[in-house]
Amino acid sequence: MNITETSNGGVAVVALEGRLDMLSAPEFRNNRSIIDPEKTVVLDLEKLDFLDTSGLGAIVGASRQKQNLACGIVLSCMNDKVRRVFEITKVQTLFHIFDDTAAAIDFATNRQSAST
Amino acid sequence: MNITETSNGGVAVVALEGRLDMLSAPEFRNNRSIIDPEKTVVLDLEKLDFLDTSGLGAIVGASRQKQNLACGIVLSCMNDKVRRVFEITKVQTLFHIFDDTAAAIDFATNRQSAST
Amino acid sequence: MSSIITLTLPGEIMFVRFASQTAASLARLLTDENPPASDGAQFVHDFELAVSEAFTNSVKYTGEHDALQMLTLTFEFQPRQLTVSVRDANPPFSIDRPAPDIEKGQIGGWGLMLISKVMDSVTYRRDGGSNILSMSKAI
Amino acid sequence: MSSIITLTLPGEIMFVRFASQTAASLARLLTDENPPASDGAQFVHDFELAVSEAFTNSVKYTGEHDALQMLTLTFEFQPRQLTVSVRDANPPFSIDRPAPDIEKGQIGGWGLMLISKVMDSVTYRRDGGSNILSMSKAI
Ligand SMILES: Nc1ncnc2c1ncn2[C@@H]1O[C@H](COP(=O)(O)OP(=O)(O)O)[C@@H](O)[C@H]1O
Ligand SMILES: Nc1ncnc2c1ncn2[C@@H]1O[C@H](COP(=O)(O)OP(=O)(O)O)[C@@H](O)[C@H]1O
Repeated sequence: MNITETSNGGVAVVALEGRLDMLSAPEFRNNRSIIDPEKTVVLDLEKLDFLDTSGLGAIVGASRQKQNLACGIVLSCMNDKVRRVFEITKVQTLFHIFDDTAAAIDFATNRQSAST
Repeated sequence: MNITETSNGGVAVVALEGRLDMLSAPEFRNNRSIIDPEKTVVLDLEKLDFLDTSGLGAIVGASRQKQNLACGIVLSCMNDKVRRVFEITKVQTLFHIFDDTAAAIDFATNRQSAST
Repeated sequence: MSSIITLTLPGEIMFVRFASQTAASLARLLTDENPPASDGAQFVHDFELAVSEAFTNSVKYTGEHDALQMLTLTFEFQPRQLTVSVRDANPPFSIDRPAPDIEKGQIGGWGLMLISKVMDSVTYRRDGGSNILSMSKAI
Repeated sequence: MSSIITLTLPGEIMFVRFASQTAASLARLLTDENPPASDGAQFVHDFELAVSEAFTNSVKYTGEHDALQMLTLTFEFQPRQLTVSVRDANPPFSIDRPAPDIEKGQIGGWGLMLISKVMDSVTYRRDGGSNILSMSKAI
Protein backbone atom coordinates (compact mmCIF):
# COMPACT_ATOMS: atom_id res chain seq x y z
CA MET A 1 0.00 0.00 0.00
CA ASN A 2 1.10 3.55 -0.74
CA ILE A 3 0.11 6.36 1.64
CA THR A 4 0.35 9.91 0.35
CA GLU A 5 -0.16 12.75 2.78
CA THR A 6 -0.85 16.39 2.00
CA SER A 7 -1.71 19.11 4.41
CA ASN A 8 -4.63 21.44 3.77
CA GLY A 9 -4.84 24.12 6.42
CA GLY A 10 -5.32 22.21 9.64
CA VAL A 11 -6.67 19.16 7.83
CA ALA A 12 -4.49 16.29 6.61
CA VAL A 13 -5.51 14.59 3.38
CA VAL A 14 -4.34 10.97 3.52
CA ALA A 15 -4.68 9.12 0.21
CA LEU A 16 -4.49 5.31 0.19
CA GLU A 17 -3.37 3.40 -2.87
CA GLY A 18 -3.29 -0.38 -3.26
CA ARG A 19 -4.57 -2.84 -0.68
CA LEU A 20 -5.62 -2.26 2.91
CA ASP A 21 -5.79 -5.64 4.63
CA MET A 22 -4.22 -7.32 7.64
CA LEU A 23 -0.80 -7.02 6.01
CA SER A 24 -0.88 -3.27 5.51
CA ALA A 25 -3.10 -2.32 8.46
CA PRO A 26 -0.12 -1.64 10.80
CA GLU A 27 1.40 0.82 8.34
CA PHE A 28 -1.93 2.62 8.12
CA ARG A 29 -2.42 2.69 11.89
CA ASN A 30 1.06 4.10 12.46
CA ASN A 31 0.75 6.90 9.97
CA ARG A 32 1.60 10.20 11.65
CA SER A 33 -1.72 11.95 10.93
CA ILE A 34 -3.83 8.85 11.55
CA ILE A 35 -2.28 8.24 14.95
CA ASP A 36 -2.44 11.87 16.12
CA PRO A 37 -5.68 12.25 18.17
CA GLU A 38 -5.88 15.97 17.48
CA LYS A 39 -5.46 15.77 13.72
CA THR A 40 -8.54 15.86 11.51
CA VAL A 41 -8.04 13.59 8.50
CA VAL A 42 -9.73 13.35 5.12
CA LEU A 43 -9.15 9.79 3.94
CA ASP A 44 -9.09 9.68 0.14
CA LEU A 45 -10.05 6.15 -0.94
CA GLU A 46 -10.16 6.64 -4.70
CA LYS A 47 -7.13 4.48 -5.47
CA LEU A 48 -7.72 1.88 -2.80
CA ASP A 49 -8.06 -1.28 -4.95
CA PHE A 50 -8.91 -3.67 -2.19
CA LEU A 51 -10.29 -3.41 1.33
CA ASP A 52 -11.30 -6.26 3.59
CA THR A 53 -12.66 -6.22 7.14
CA SER A 54 -9.14 -6.16 8.63
CA GLY A 55 -8.58 -2.91 6.77
CA LEU A 56 -12.04 -1.68 7.70
CA GLY A 57 -11.33 -2.43 11.36
CA ALA A 58 -8.16 -0.37 11.13
CA ILE A 59 -10.11 2.62 9.78
CA VAL A 60 -12.80 2.34 12.45
CA GLY A 61 -10.20 1.84 15.17
CA ALA A 62 -8.30 4.91 14.05
CA SER A 63 -11.41 7.10 14.06
CA ARG A 64 -12.14 6.03 17.67
CA GLN A 65 -8.76 7.37 18.72
CA LYS A 66 -9.63 10.81 17.48
CA GLN A 67 -10.57 13.55 19.91
CA ASN A 68 -13.34 14.56 17.59
CA LEU A 69 -15.13 11.21 17.39
CA ALA A 70 -17.76 12.28 14.89
CA CYS A 71 -15.47 13.73 12.29
CA GLY A 72 -11.88 13.07 13.17
CA ILE A 73 -11.76 10.96 10.03
CA VAL A 74 -13.88 11.95 7.04
CA LEU A 75 -14.02 9.73 3.95
CA SER A 76 -13.91 10.69 0.29
CA CYS A 77 -13.98 9.15 -3.20
CA MET A 78 -14.99 5.59 -2.39
CA ASN A 79 -14.89 3.34 -5.42
CA ASP A 80 -17.42 0.52 -5.88
CA LYS A 81 -15.29 -2.21 -4.29
CA VAL A 82 -14.63 -0.20 -1.17
CA ARG A 83 -18.21 1.01 -0.95
CA ARG A 84 -19.46 -2.58 -1.05
CA VAL A 85 -17.52 -3.43 2.12
CA PHE A 86 -18.68 -0.29 3.95
CA GLU A 87 -22.29 -0.91 2.96
CA ILE A 88 -22.56 -4.60 3.81
CA THR A 89 -21.06 -4.06 7.25
CA LYS A 90 -23.10 -0.85 7.75
CA VAL A 91 -19.88 0.90 8.81
CA GLN A 92 -20.83 3.71 6.43
CA THR A 93 -23.23 4.91 9.12
CA LEU A 94 -20.25 5.75 11.35
CA PHE A 95 -18.65 8.21 8.94
CA HIS A 96 -19.24 11.36 7.00
CA ILE A 97 -18.66 10.36 3.36
CA PHE A 98 -18.11 12.67 0.39
CA ASP A 99 -17.86 12.03 -3.33
CA ASP A 100 -15.03 14.45 -3.79
CA THR A 101 -12.08 15.41 -1.68
CA ALA A 102 -12.61 19.16 -1.91
CA ALA A 103 -16.06 18.89 -0.31
CA ALA A 104 -14.65 16.61 2.37
CA ILE A 105 -11.92 19.14 3.16
CA ASP A 106 -14.46 21.98 3.39
CA PHE A 107 -16.60 19.98 5.75
CA ALA A 108 -13.68 18.90 7.92
CA THR A 109 -12.30 22.45 8.08
CA ASN A 110 -15.65 23.87 9.20
CA ARG A 111 -16.19 21.20 11.81
CA GLN A 112 -12.71 21.67 13.12
CA SER A 113 -13.02 25.42 13.55
CA ALA A 114 -16.51 24.99 15.09
CA SER A 115 -15.06 22.73 17.78
CA THR A 116 -12.21 25.01 18.75
CA MET B 1 -5.99 -12.53 -26.63
CA ASN B 2 -7.48 -9.76 -28.75
CA ILE B 3 -6.70 -9.62 -32.45
CA THR B 4 -7.41 -6.35 -34.26
CA GLU B 5 -7.09 -6.27 -38.01
CA THR B 6 -6.86 -3.21 -40.23
CA SER B 7 -6.19 -3.17 -43.93
CA ASN B 8 -3.61 -0.83 -45.38
CA GLY B 9 -3.58 -1.05 -49.15
CA GLY B 10 -2.73 -4.67 -49.88
CA VAL B 11 -1.12 -5.13 -46.47
CA ALA B 12 -3.00 -6.34 -43.41
CA VAL B 13 -1.97 -4.92 -40.05
CA VAL B 14 -2.72 -7.52 -37.37
CA ALA B 15 -2.32 -6.22 -33.83
CA LEU B 16 -2.10 -8.71 -30.96
CA GLU B 17 -3.15 -7.77 -27.43
CA GLY B 18 -2.80 -9.95 -24.35
CA ARG B 19 -1.15 -13.34 -24.28
CA LEU B 20 0.01 -15.55 -27.15
CA ASP B 21 0.66 -19.03 -25.75
CA MET B 22 -0.57 -22.56 -26.41
CA LEU B 23 -4.07 -21.50 -25.37
CA SER B 24 -4.44 -18.67 -27.86
CA ALA B 25 -2.19 -20.04 -30.64
CA PRO B 26 -5.11 -21.68 -32.53
CA GLU B 27 -7.02 -18.40 -32.67
CA PHE B 28 -3.94 -16.68 -34.05
CA ARG B 29 -3.27 -19.39 -36.62
CA ASN B 30 -6.85 -19.31 -37.87
CA ASN B 31 -7.00 -15.57 -38.32
CA ARG B 32 -8.10 -14.77 -41.87
CA SER B 33 -5.06 -12.72 -42.85
CA ILE B 34 -2.57 -14.97 -41.06
CA ILE B 35 -3.88 -18.08 -42.78
CA ASP B 36 -4.08 -16.57 -46.29
CA PRO B 37 -0.81 -17.50 -48.09
CA GLU B 38 -1.06 -14.53 -50.41
CA LYS B 39 -1.65 -11.91 -47.75
CA THR B 40 1.28 -9.85 -46.53
CA VAL B 41 0.90 -9.13 -42.82
CA VAL B 42 2.43 -6.57 -40.50
CA LEU B 43 2.21 -8.06 -37.01
CA ASP B 44 1.98 -5.29 -34.41
CA LEU B 45 3.28 -6.69 -31.11
CA GLU B 46 3.15 -3.55 -29.00
CA LYS B 47 0.33 -4.70 -26.74
CA LEU B 48 1.35 -8.34 -26.56
CA ASP B 49 1.92 -8.75 -22.81
CA PHE B 50 3.18 -12.28 -22.88
CA LEU B 51 4.69 -14.59 -25.48
CA ASP B 52 6.14 -18.04 -24.88
CA THR B 53 7.65 -20.53 -27.33
CA SER B 54 4.23 -22.00 -28.18
CA GLY B 55 3.23 -18.54 -29.37
CA LEU B 56 6.57 -18.06 -31.06
CA GLY B 57 6.13 -21.37 -32.88
CA ALA B 58 2.74 -20.21 -34.10
CA ILE B 59 4.25 -17.02 -35.56
CA VAL B 60 7.10 -18.91 -37.24
CA GLY B 61 4.73 -21.57 -38.54
CA ALA B 62 2.42 -18.94 -40.00
CA SER B 63 5.26 -17.15 -41.79
CA ARG B 64 6.29 -20.46 -43.40
CA GLN B 65 2.84 -20.78 -44.95
CA LYS B 66 3.24 -17.49 -46.74
CA GLN B 67 3.99 -17.45 -50.45
CA ASN B 68 6.51 -14.72 -49.81
CA LEU B 69 8.66 -16.57 -47.28
CA ALA B 70 11.04 -13.70 -46.57
CA CYS B 71 8.46 -11.07 -45.80
CA GLY B 72 5.00 -12.59 -45.71
CA ILE B 73 4.97 -11.60 -42.04
CA VAL B 74 6.81 -8.45 -40.92
CA LEU B 75 7.05 -7.58 -37.23
CA SER B 76 6.64 -4.21 -35.52
CA CYS B 77 6.73 -2.61 -32.07
CA MET B 78 8.16 -5.43 -29.98
CA ASN B 79 8.17 -4.62 -26.29
CA ASP B 80 10.96 -5.84 -24.00
CA LYS B 81 9.24 -9.04 -22.90
CA VAL B 82 8.52 -10.16 -26.45
CA ARG B 83 11.95 -9.12 -27.69
CA ARG B 84 13.59 -11.26 -25.01
CA VAL B 85 11.92 -14.41 -26.34
CA PHE B 86 12.80 -13.60 -29.96
CA GLU B 87 16.41 -12.87 -29.03
CA ILE B 88 17.13 -15.88 -26.85
CA THR B 89 15.76 -18.26 -29.45
CA LYS B 90 17.44 -16.32 -32.29
CA VAL B 91 14.10 -16.32 -34.10
CA GLN B 92 14.63 -12.60 -34.68
CA THR B 93 17.00 -13.57 -37.52
CA LEU B 94 14.06 -15.02 -39.46
CA PHE B 95 12.06 -11.78 -39.60
CA HIS B 96 12.20 -8.20 -40.71
CA ILE B 97 11.56 -6.23 -37.55
CA PHE B 98 10.59 -2.54 -37.27
CA ASP B 99 10.25 -0.21 -34.33
CA ASP B 100 7.14 1.41 -35.72
CA THR B 101 4.22 0.12 -37.66
CA ALA B 102 4.30 2.81 -40.34
CA ALA B 103 7.84 1.83 -41.35
CA ALA B 104 6.84 -1.84 -41.37
CA ILE B 105 3.87 -1.07 -43.64
CA ASP B 106 6.09 0.89 -46.05
CA PHE B 107 8.57 -1.94 -46.22
CA ALA B 108 5.90 -4.60 -46.70
CA THR B 109 4.12 -2.57 -49.37
CA ASN B 110 7.34 -2.10 -51.36
CA ARG B 111 8.32 -5.73 -51.13
CA GLN B 112 4.87 -6.80 -52.15
CA SER B 113 4.75 -4.62 -55.25
CA ALA B 114 8.32 -5.68 -56.15
CA SER B 115 7.26 -9.32 -56.16
CA THR B 116 4.17 -8.88 -58.37
CA MET C 1 -17.47 -31.61 -15.33
CA SER C 2 -15.51 -30.08 -12.52
CA SER C 3 -11.79 -29.57 -11.87
CA ILE C 4 -10.16 -29.60 -8.46
CA ILE C 5 -7.24 -27.31 -7.74
CA THR C 6 -5.41 -27.49 -4.43
CA LEU C 7 -3.12 -24.90 -2.91
CA THR C 8 -1.15 -25.63 0.24
CA LEU C 9 0.75 -22.78 1.84
CA PRO C 10 2.05 -21.55 5.18
CA GLY C 11 -0.48 -19.85 7.46
CA GLU C 12 1.51 -16.63 7.48
CA ILE C 13 -0.06 -13.27 6.90
CA MET C 14 2.57 -12.45 4.27
CA PHE C 15 0.74 -14.88 1.95
CA VAL C 16 -2.76 -13.41 2.40
CA ARG C 17 -2.60 -11.48 -0.86
CA PHE C 18 -1.08 -14.34 -2.75
CA ALA C 19 -3.94 -16.55 -1.56
CA SER C 20 -6.68 -14.10 -2.42
CA GLN C 21 -5.13 -13.12 -5.74
CA THR C 22 -4.85 -16.79 -6.66
CA ALA C 23 -8.56 -17.07 -5.94
CA ALA C 24 -9.18 -13.99 -8.07
CA SER C 25 -7.20 -15.52 -10.97
CA LEU C 26 -9.40 -18.59 -10.94
CA ALA C 27 -12.54 -16.50 -10.70
CA ARG C 28 -11.34 -14.46 -13.67
CA LEU C 29 -10.61 -17.63 -15.65
CA LEU C 30 -14.15 -18.82 -14.93
CA THR C 31 -15.70 -15.56 -16.08
CA ASP C 32 -13.51 -15.55 -19.20
CA GLU C 33 -14.60 -19.06 -20.09
CA ASN C 34 -18.25 -18.48 -19.20
CA PRO C 35 -19.12 -14.83 -19.44
CA PRO C 36 -21.60 -14.16 -16.64
CA ALA C 37 -25.00 -12.64 -17.13
CA SER C 38 -24.29 -10.09 -14.43
CA ASP C 39 -21.15 -8.27 -13.37
CA GLY C 40 -17.98 -10.33 -13.90
CA ALA C 41 -15.73 -7.88 -12.08
CA GLN C 42 -17.91 -8.06 -9.00
CA PHE C 43 -17.87 -11.86 -9.08
CA VAL C 44 -14.07 -11.80 -9.10
CA HIS C 45 -13.86 -9.17 -6.36
CA ASP C 46 -16.33 -10.95 -4.08
CA PHE C 47 -14.45 -14.19 -4.43
CA GLU C 48 -11.14 -12.51 -3.71
CA LEU C 49 -12.65 -10.78 -0.67
CA ALA C 50 -14.08 -14.00 0.79
CA VAL C 51 -10.72 -15.74 0.50
CA SER C 52 -8.92 -12.79 2.05
CA GLU C 53 -11.29 -12.91 5.04
CA ALA C 54 -11.08 -16.68 5.50
CA PHE C 55 -7.30 -16.80 5.11
CA THR C 56 -6.86 -13.95 7.58
CA ASN C 57 -9.04 -15.72 10.14
CA SER C 58 -7.11 -18.96 9.74
CA VAL C 59 -3.91 -17.06 10.48
CA LYS C 60 -5.39 -15.00 13.34
CA TYR C 61 -7.15 -17.71 15.32
CA THR C 62 -4.58 -20.48 15.49
CA GLY C 63 -5.05 -20.86 19.24
CA GLU C 64 -2.30 -20.32 21.73
CA HIS C 65 -0.55 -23.67 21.49
CA ASP C 66 -0.19 -23.72 17.73
CA ALA C 67 3.06 -23.17 15.91
CA LEU C 68 3.01 -22.16 12.27
CA GLN C 69 0.63 -24.37 10.34
CA MET C 70 0.08 -25.14 6.67
CA LEU C 71 -3.29 -24.12 5.28
CA THR C 72 -5.02 -25.88 2.41
CA LEU C 73 -7.24 -24.10 -0.09
CA THR C 74 -9.24 -26.36 -2.37
CA PHE C 75 -10.98 -24.87 -5.39
CA GLU C 76 -13.71 -26.67 -7.25
CA PHE C 77 -13.90 -25.19 -10.69
CA GLN C 78 -17.25 -25.83 -12.39
CA PRO C 79 -18.69 -24.32 -15.54
CA ARG C 80 -20.91 -21.90 -13.69
CA GLN C 81 -19.75 -22.07 -10.10
CA LEU C 82 -16.58 -21.73 -8.11
CA THR C 83 -16.19 -23.18 -4.64
CA VAL C 84 -13.29 -22.67 -2.29
CA SER C 85 -12.68 -24.55 0.94
CA VAL C 86 -10.18 -23.33 3.51
CA ARG C 87 -8.82 -25.95 5.87
CA ASP C 88 -6.97 -25.10 9.07
CA ALA C 89 -6.15 -26.91 12.32
CA ASN C 90 -7.52 -24.15 14.59
CA PRO C 91 -9.95 -24.60 17.48
CA PRO C 92 -13.50 -25.19 16.24
CA PHE C 93 -15.79 -22.22 15.67
CA SER C 94 -19.35 -21.54 14.57
CA ILE C 95 -20.56 -19.64 11.54
CA ASP C 96 -24.05 -19.24 13.04
CA ARG C 97 -23.36 -16.12 15.00
CA PRO C 98 -25.49 -12.99 15.10
CA ALA C 99 -24.29 -10.21 12.82
CA PRO C 100 -22.65 -7.45 14.85
CA ASP C 101 -25.10 -4.62 15.43
CA ILE C 102 -23.42 -1.36 14.70
CA GLU C 103 -26.31 0.64 16.14
CA LYS C 104 -25.61 -1.00 19.48
CA GLY C 105 -22.01 0.03 19.15
CA GLN C 106 -20.75 -3.47 18.31
CA ILE C 107 -17.57 -3.05 16.35
CA GLY C 108 -15.71 -5.86 14.57
CA GLY C 109 -16.78 -9.45 13.93
CA TRP C 110 -17.47 -8.56 10.30
CA GLY C 111 -15.46 -11.26 8.55
CA LEU C 112 -17.89 -14.18 8.56
CA MET C 113 -20.79 -11.80 7.99
CA LEU C 114 -19.16 -10.33 4.91
CA ILE C 115 -18.35 -13.80 3.56
CA SER C 116 -21.97 -14.89 3.94
CA LYS C 117 -23.18 -11.75 2.16
CA VAL C 118 -20.87 -11.90 -0.86
CA MET C 119 -21.00 -15.67 -1.41
CA ASP C 120 -24.03 -17.76 -2.38
CA SER C 121 -23.48 -20.49 0.16
CA VAL C 122 -21.18 -21.01 3.11
CA THR C 123 -20.81 -24.22 5.09
CA TYR C 124 -18.63 -25.19 8.02
CA ARG C 125 -17.60 -28.61 9.15
CA ARG C 126 -15.11 -30.08 11.58
CA ASP C 127 -13.06 -32.91 10.09
CA GLY C 128 -10.74 -34.69 12.52
CA GLY C 129 -8.73 -31.87 14.02
CA SER C 130 -9.50 -29.44 11.19
CA ASN C 131 -11.97 -26.69 10.37
CA ILE C 132 -13.22 -26.67 6.79
CA LEU C 133 -14.98 -23.52 5.70
CA SER C 134 -16.53 -23.93 2.21
CA MET C 135 -17.75 -21.00 0.19
CA SER C 136 -19.50 -21.17 -3.19
CA LYS C 137 -20.52 -18.56 -5.71
CA ALA C 138 -22.30 -19.02 -9.03
CA ILE C 139 -21.86 -16.72 -11.99
CA MET D 1 14.09 -19.68 6.30
CA SER D 2 12.13 -21.04 3.38
CA SER D 3 8.42 -21.58 2.76
CA ILE D 4 6.97 -24.35 0.64
CA ILE D 5 3.85 -23.70 -1.43
CA THR D 6 2.21 -26.51 -3.37
CA LEU D 7 -0.27 -26.21 -6.21
CA THR D 8 -1.98 -29.27 -7.64
CA LEU D 9 -4.09 -28.82 -10.74
CA PRO D 10 -5.35 -30.69 -13.81
CA GLY D 11 -2.92 -30.99 -16.71
CA GLU D 12 -5.25 -29.12 -19.04
CA ILE D 13 -4.06 -26.33 -21.25
CA MET D 14 -6.90 -24.12 -20.01
CA PHE D 15 -4.94 -23.76 -16.75
CA VAL D 16 -1.62 -22.75 -18.31
CA ARG D 17 -2.14 -19.06 -17.59
CA PHE D 18 -3.43 -19.66 -14.12
CA ALA D 19 -0.28 -21.70 -13.39
CA SER D 20 2.12 -19.15 -14.81
CA GLN D 21 0.31 -16.19 -13.28
CA THR D 22 0.38 -17.92 -9.90
CA ALA D 23 4.13 -18.24 -10.34
CA ALA D 24 4.30 -14.56 -11.29
CA SER D 25 2.35 -13.60 -8.13
CA LEU D 26 4.88 -15.39 -5.95
CA ALA D 27 7.78 -13.86 -7.84
CA ARG D 28 6.20 -10.44 -7.35
CA LEU D 29 5.74 -11.09 -3.64
CA LEU D 30 9.42 -12.02 -3.39
CA THR D 31 10.54 -8.87 -5.16
CA ASP D 32 8.20 -6.77 -3.00
CA GLU D 33 9.64 -8.27 0.17
CA ASN D 34 13.23 -8.18 -1.03
CA PRO D 35 13.68 -5.51 -3.68
CA PRO D 36 16.21 -6.90 -6.15
CA ALA D 37 19.40 -5.14 -7.14
CA SER D 38 18.55 -5.63 -10.80
CA ASP D 39 15.28 -5.55 -12.70
CA GLY D 40 12.35 -6.85 -10.65
CA ALA D 41 9.93 -6.84 -13.57
CA GLN D 42 12.26 -9.06 -15.57
CA PHE D 43 12.63 -11.47 -12.67
CA VAL D 44 8.86 -11.82 -12.51
CA HIS D 45 8.50 -12.19 -16.27
CA ASP D 46 11.26 -14.79 -16.56
CA PHE D 47 9.75 -16.85 -13.79
CA GLU D 48 6.30 -16.65 -15.37
CA LEU D 49 7.77 -17.64 -18.74
CA ALA D 50 9.61 -20.68 -17.37
CA VAL D 51 6.45 -21.98 -15.71
CA SER D 52 4.40 -21.41 -18.86
CA GLU D 53 6.94 -23.48 -20.85
CA ALA D 54 7.17 -26.28 -18.31
CA PHE D 55 3.41 -26.50 -17.77
CA THR D 56 2.77 -26.54 -21.53
CA ASN D 57 5.26 -29.39 -21.99
CA SER D 58 3.69 -31.39 -19.20
CA VAL D 59 0.34 -31.06 -20.95
CA LYS D 60 1.73 -31.72 -24.46
CA TYR D 61 3.88 -34.77 -23.82
CA THR D 62 1.61 -36.98 -21.74
CA GLY D 63 2.30 -40.00 -23.94
CA GLU D 64 -0.38 -41.82 -25.85
CA HIS D 65 -1.72 -43.98 -23.08
CA ASP D 66 -2.26 -41.25 -20.52
CA ALA D 67 -5.61 -39.88 -19.60
CA LEU D 68 -5.87 -36.48 -17.97
CA GLN D 69 -3.36 -36.21 -15.15
CA MET D 70 -2.91 -33.91 -12.21
CA LEU D 71 0.25 -31.82 -12.21
CA THR D 72 2.00 -30.62 -9.08
CA LEU D 73 3.89 -27.36 -8.88
CA THR D 74 6.00 -26.89 -5.77
CA PHE D 75 7.41 -23.48 -4.98
CA GLU D 76 10.23 -22.96 -2.54
CA PHE D 77 10.10 -19.38 -1.39
CA GLN D 78 13.40 -18.15 0.04
CA PRO D 79 14.51 -14.63 0.91
CA ARG D 80 16.54 -14.21 -2.24
CA GLN D 81 15.60 -17.16 -4.43
CA LEU D 82 12.50 -18.76 -5.84
CA THR D 83 12.45 -22.38 -7.01
CA VAL D 84 9.62 -24.11 -8.80
CA SER D 85 9.38 -27.83 -9.48
CA VAL D 86 6.89 -29.23 -11.97
CA ARG D 87 5.95 -32.87 -11.51
CA ASP D 88 4.17 -34.91 -14.16
CA ALA D 89 3.73 -38.63 -14.91
CA ASN D 90 4.91 -38.37 -18.52
CA PRO D 91 7.52 -40.58 -20.21
CA PRO D 92 11.05 -39.63 -19.15
CA PHE D 93 12.97 -37.02 -21.12
CA SER D 94 16.34 -35.36 -21.09
CA ILE D 95 17.20 -31.71 -20.55
CA ASP D 96 20.70 -32.21 -22.03
CA ARG D 97 19.79 -31.69 -25.62
CA PRO D 98 21.53 -29.49 -28.15
CA ALA D 99 19.92 -26.11 -28.66
CA PRO D 100 18.07 -26.01 -31.99
CA ASP D 101 20.22 -24.35 -34.63
CA ILE D 102 18.14 -21.84 -36.50
CA GLU D 103 20.85 -21.32 -39.11
CA LYS D 104 20.50 -24.97 -40.07
CA GLY D 105 16.79 -24.43 -40.41
CA GLN D 106 15.88 -26.20 -37.18
CA ILE D 107 12.58 -24.81 -36.01
CA GLY D 108 10.99 -25.54 -32.63
CA GLY D 109 12.43 -27.26 -29.59
CA TRP D 110 12.85 -23.90 -27.90
CA GLY D 111 11.07 -24.57 -24.62
CA LEU D 112 13.81 -26.21 -22.54
CA MET D 113 16.40 -23.92 -24.09
CA LEU D 114 14.47 -20.83 -23.10
CA ILE D 115 13.98 -22.17 -19.57
CA SER D 116 17.71 -22.76 -19.18
CA LYS D 117 18.47 -19.25 -20.41
CA VAL D 118 16.03 -17.33 -18.20
CA MET D 119 16.56 -19.37 -15.02
CA ASP D 120 19.74 -19.67 -12.96
CA SER D 121 19.63 -23.41 -12.55
CA VAL D 122 17.54 -26.23 -14.00
CA THR D 123 17.63 -29.83 -12.87
CA TYR D 124 15.72 -32.91 -13.96
CA ARG D 125 15.12 -36.09 -12.09
CA ARG D 126 12.94 -39.13 -12.47
CA ASP D 127 11.15 -40.12 -9.28
CA GLY D 128 9.14 -43.34 -9.42
CA GLY D 129 6.91 -42.85 -12.42
CA SER D 130 7.27 -39.06 -12.42
CA ASN D 131 9.39 -36.39 -14.06
CA ILE D 132 10.45 -33.54 -11.79
CA LEU D 133 11.80 -30.47 -13.51
CA SER D 134 13.21 -27.96 -10.99
CA MET D 135 13.99 -24.39 -11.90
CA SER D 136 15.57 -21.76 -9.64
CA LYS D 137 16.17 -18.08 -9.97
CA ALA D 138 17.81 -15.69 -7.54
CA ILE D 139 16.99 -12.02 -7.27
N1 LIG E 1 -10.47 -20.01 10.86
C1 LIG E 1 -10.90 -19.80 12.13
N2 LIG E 1 -10.37 -20.51 13.15
C2 LIG E 1 -10.79 -20.34 14.43
N3 LIG E 1 -11.74 -19.46 14.78
C3 LIG E 1 -12.31 -18.73 13.81
C4 LIG E 1 -11.92 -18.86 12.45
N4 LIG E 1 -12.68 -17.99 11.72
C5 LIG E 1 -13.48 -17.36 12.59
N5 LIG E 1 -13.28 -17.79 13.85
C6 LIG E 1 -14.00 -17.34 15.07
O1 LIG E 1 -15.18 -16.68 14.67
C7 LIG E 1 -15.18 -15.32 15.17
C8 LIG E 1 -15.80 -14.37 14.15
O2 LIG E 1 -14.94 -14.16 13.06
P1 LIG E 1 -15.15 -12.92 12.10
O3 LIG E 1 -16.59 -12.83 11.75
O4 LIG E 1 -14.20 -13.07 10.97
O5 LIG E 1 -14.81 -11.64 12.97
P2 LIG E 1 -13.52 -11.18 13.74
O6 LIG E 1 -12.35 -11.89 13.15
O7 LIG E 1 -13.49 -9.71 13.57
O8 LIG E 1 -13.77 -11.60 15.17
C9 LIG E 1 -13.75 -15.00 15.49
O9 LIG E 1 -13.64 -14.05 16.52
C10 LIG E 1 -13.20 -16.37 15.90
O10 LIG E 1 -13.48 -16.62 17.25
N1 LIG F 1 7.18 -32.56 -19.37
C1 LIG F 1 7.66 -33.34 -20.37
N2 LIG F 1 7.26 -34.61 -20.48
C2 LIG F 1 7.72 -35.41 -21.45
N3 LIG F 1 8.58 -35.00 -22.40
C3 LIG F 1 9.02 -33.73 -22.36
C4 LIG F 1 8.57 -32.84 -21.34
N4 LIG F 1 9.18 -31.64 -21.53
C5 LIG F 1 9.96 -31.80 -22.62
N5 LIG F 1 9.87 -33.05 -23.13
C6 LIG F 1 10.60 -33.60 -24.30
O1 LIG F 1 11.67 -32.71 -24.60
C7 LIG F 1 11.54 -32.22 -25.93
C8 LIG F 1 12.00 -30.79 -26.02
O2 LIG F 1 11.08 -29.91 -25.39
P1 LIG F 1 11.10 -28.36 -25.71
O3 LIG F 1 12.48 -27.89 -25.60
O4 LIG F 1 10.11 -27.70 -24.81
O5 LIG F 1 10.65 -28.19 -27.21
P2 LIG F 1 9.36 -28.65 -28.01
O6 LIG F 1 8.23 -28.79 -27.02
O7 LIG F 1 9.15 -27.56 -28.98
O8 LIG F 1 9.74 -29.99 -28.66
C9 LIG F 1 10.09 -32.41 -26.31
O9 LIG F 1 9.94 -32.57 -27.69
C10 LIG F 1 9.74 -33.67 -25.53
O10 LIG F 1 10.08 -34.82 -26.24
